[in-house]
Amino acid sequence: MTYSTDEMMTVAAARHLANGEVCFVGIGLPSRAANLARRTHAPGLVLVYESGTIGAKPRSLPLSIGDGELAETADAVVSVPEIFNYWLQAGRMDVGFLGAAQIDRRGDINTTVVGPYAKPTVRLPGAGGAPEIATSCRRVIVIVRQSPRTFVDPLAFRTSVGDRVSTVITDLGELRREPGSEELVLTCLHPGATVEMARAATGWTLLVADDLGETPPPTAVELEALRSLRPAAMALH
Amino acid sequence: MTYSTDEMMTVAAARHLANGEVCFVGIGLPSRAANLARRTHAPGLVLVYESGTIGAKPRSLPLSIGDGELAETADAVVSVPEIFNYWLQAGRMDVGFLGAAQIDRRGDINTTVVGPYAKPTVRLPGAGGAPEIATSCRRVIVIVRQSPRTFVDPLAFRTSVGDRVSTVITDLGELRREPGSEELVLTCLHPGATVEMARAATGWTLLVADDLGETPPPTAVELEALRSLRPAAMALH
Amino acid sequence: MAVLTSLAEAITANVGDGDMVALEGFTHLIPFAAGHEIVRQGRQDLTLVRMTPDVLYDQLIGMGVAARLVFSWGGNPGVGSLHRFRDAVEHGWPRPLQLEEHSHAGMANRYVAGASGLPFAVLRGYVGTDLVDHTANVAPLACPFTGERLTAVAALRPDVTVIHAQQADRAGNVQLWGICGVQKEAVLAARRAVVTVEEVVEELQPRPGAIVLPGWVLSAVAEVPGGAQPSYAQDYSTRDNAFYEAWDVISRDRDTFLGWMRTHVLDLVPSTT
Amino acid sequence: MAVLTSLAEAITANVGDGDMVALEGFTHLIPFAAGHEIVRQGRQDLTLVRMTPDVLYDQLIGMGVAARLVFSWGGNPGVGSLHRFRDAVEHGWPRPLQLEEHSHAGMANRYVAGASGLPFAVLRGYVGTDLVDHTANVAPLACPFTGERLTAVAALRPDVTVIHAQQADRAGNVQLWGICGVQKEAVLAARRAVVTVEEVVEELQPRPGAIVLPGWVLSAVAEVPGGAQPSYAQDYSTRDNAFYEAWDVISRDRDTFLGWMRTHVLDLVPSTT
Repeated sequence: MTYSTDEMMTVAAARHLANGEVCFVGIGLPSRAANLARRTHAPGLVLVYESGTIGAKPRSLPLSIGDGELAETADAVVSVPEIFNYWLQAGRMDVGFLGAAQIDRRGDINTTVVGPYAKPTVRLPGAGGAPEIATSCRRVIVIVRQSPRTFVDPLAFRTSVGDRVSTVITDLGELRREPGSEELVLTCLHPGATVEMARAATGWTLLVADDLGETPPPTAVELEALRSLRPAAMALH
Repeated sequence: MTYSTDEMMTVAAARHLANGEVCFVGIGLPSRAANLARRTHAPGLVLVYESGTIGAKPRSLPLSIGDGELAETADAVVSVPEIFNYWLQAGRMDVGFLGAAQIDRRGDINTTVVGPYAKPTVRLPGAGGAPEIATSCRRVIVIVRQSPRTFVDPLAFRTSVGDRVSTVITDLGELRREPGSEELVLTCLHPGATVEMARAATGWTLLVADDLGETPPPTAVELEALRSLRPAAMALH
Repeated sequence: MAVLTSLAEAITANVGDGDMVALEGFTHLIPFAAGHEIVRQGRQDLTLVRMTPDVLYDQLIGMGVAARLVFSWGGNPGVGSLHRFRDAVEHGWPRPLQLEEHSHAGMANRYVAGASGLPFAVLRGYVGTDLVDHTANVAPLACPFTGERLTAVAALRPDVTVIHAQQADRAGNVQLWGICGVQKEAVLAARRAVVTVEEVVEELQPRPGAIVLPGWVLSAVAEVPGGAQPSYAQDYSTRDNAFYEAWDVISRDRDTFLGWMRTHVLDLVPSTT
Repeated sequence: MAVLTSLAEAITANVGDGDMVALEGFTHLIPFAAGHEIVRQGRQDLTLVRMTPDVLYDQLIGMGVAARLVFSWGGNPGVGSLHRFRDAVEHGWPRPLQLEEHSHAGMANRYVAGASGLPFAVLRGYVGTDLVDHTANVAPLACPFTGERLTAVAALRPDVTVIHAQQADRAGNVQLWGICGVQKEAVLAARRAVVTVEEVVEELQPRPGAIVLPGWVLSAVAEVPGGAQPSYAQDYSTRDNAFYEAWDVISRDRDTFLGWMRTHVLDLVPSTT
């Protein structure tokens, strides 16, 4: 079966979520990966969305984090202050799943501006839940397409601190932080990607692990589950 | 119609509650007076109990502040942290209604101990909601039977600050704080009570208003409404 | 005490030029109709407050009603950028927009402090981010018991909060359910509160997951069926995801945007009930 | 992750000598059966925590299981004094009881801080009262924005919180409704949580006003029908007001009390399911 680099990225991300873990999910690729995990190897994965839905079991992929589908299928729906204070800040989340506009070698994330803050060339959406997701979950996984525009150092703005980022999953491979090390290291390449491609897509001198691995390609089961996960809205098109 | 001094006290207290006001109610005499007001001249009185019931409309008098009747008839039931933070502390209550084991000339209240704190002669229940009711409601009404054991100065323990106590209603009459004055003044006597009786029942030199009034006796309507307000539990006896 | 009134009267009586105005609703129950009425009535120099300024605030910002925006995430959920928001920030069109930005946790706790009558709230957040350098409403705070360094955020006290809900009764008591976001806190934090509802009913029937706001904490309630569209009201309507995607095209170009607003907002007379 | 087990096993596994134990329930849903099992298992030197120590804590204190009590109101609601509590404080019988007392608002916020993973919470309270002189867990705190003097209260982090609820499903998700008090906060503030329920059902049906606690924040769930009596479980039982009044007589005398506890608690074998 053929597959896109985005599909490889989503499948690779899903594999990092273990059954029974509690996952705080952002919208977009993180939500897609988390829902894929729940449909394949991790049926007991608990999805928590910042809209206050705990244990959501969406039948189709939500377009927004506030879709009615999330509330209707959740074990509990709580207020937004409660989700941030009692559930995220209190340290009940095993995994946080974030996207990024820019990321640096330490895993710090920028989702605020490109260019100077007062006069940005690109105004991005801003922090949202990310700063506290980044510091409250036991580990943080970032999904982001790798390019010299996104893998930059220094960042234009530090929106979220990367200390707990354990893994960065891109369309080319995976970067991890070894215990005790500050810098992310390329540990795995997806099929077809090369170290040179990864280096060219990184705005700093990329460290590469000695035992660089290769990601197993998506299985037929994974691809089928992923493709059946079309958002309700897209299904209308 | 004959009536008891407790009935006079309850009726006098009820008359201080205006229709449409929002009243934070403690259990016992305050709850009885507030429910009497709602059954007579103040049908739109909003009763809020610290158990989290907002707009409770009990059909019989609750024995405890957590009776199911309160939840079943309330406009909203919220958590205990919410009732204290969002509703009481935020200043949404027009009237707070408190009892007291001891009260002093400034309206400060003791519900903690008689005797030394570490080795009390009588251990009372403690603060409960009273300290924050006393300082968060726009005005505070205290209902307490008058005697040298309850009207004392100094208090053994200051559980609640009396700054906002506007009126103290006893079985003998009413004390009020004149604007700008610190000390409570006897302003009204119930039928049959005298200044001498009030002075004898007060542990300090009681101030008496120049224009001392007399409380109108309970009307037949008030007495009938009050007597129909038997707690569900007592009705079983 | 809530007055049952028309949308136009509710906005006239409660939203003034220069006010700090919070229109809340977390994806669900966004008060679009009320926001449009604010545009129609020509309010100016507003400080707009909202955790997730999305398409509604893109419209208000593009129409130039806002001098300032207090927020935590400004995007079109699941679609992309807010082009009017970006144009205002990047190019000052149609007028410069001053920003005060926070994290979601910070904004939520700012509303909690406002609802609680406290001047600030405490959270474990902001530390190490560049956000702390861009607002005076964030300050470090040490725990008096452990010495741990935490963050204080100043209370939000909007002049008026506007929300949309499913139901009200004739006494102005309001019930909303489904994803309830930060609406209770935003209403209780505000000096005045306006609620549009899908329906006025004789009696509110308790619903699972519902919040009830008693009429005596509200200023005005207006029946506006569909008042959350293209957002949604659970059990009344569904989210118009196609419109959110279409907005990406409509809002890219200033003239297309203005034309759309003229046809779909300015030239409409609000329904009165 | 919640284990469905018997009451005896739930207490054995989760309540140890010397633990800080919170049994919560605000008049409604007081976990009497679980408290009695703690007595039967002979736990010692507990720090008992509860906003409203009522008849259940009078029983535990009278049996000498508690070294310390952290509370805000210790009475028999609508009836009068707690005689065993008074005897412990006034005469040290059957053992001295150390007290740490707060206001309701203070206790509620201490649980909120615990549930939020913060070391303290802020409120406007305690100022001017003698309460501040009798606990190290209250401290003045100035607002970093306005300078206003407020009060900080230290977080409560019980070793274990025990509550009673109406229903659980087989995955250990718990639903309670009616007056929900401070139970959610008490559970989320604790290191471990035990829940007794009226009934284990196949599927939880959402209820108006209900709180749902997912099984993955709980340690053990035990089916104990009537486990709140003489308190009540809304839609399952009513409050036994006559017993609360009878307790005034039973508890006045040490021997009468001990006799009652022997017959009604110690000599009973807990039901297992």
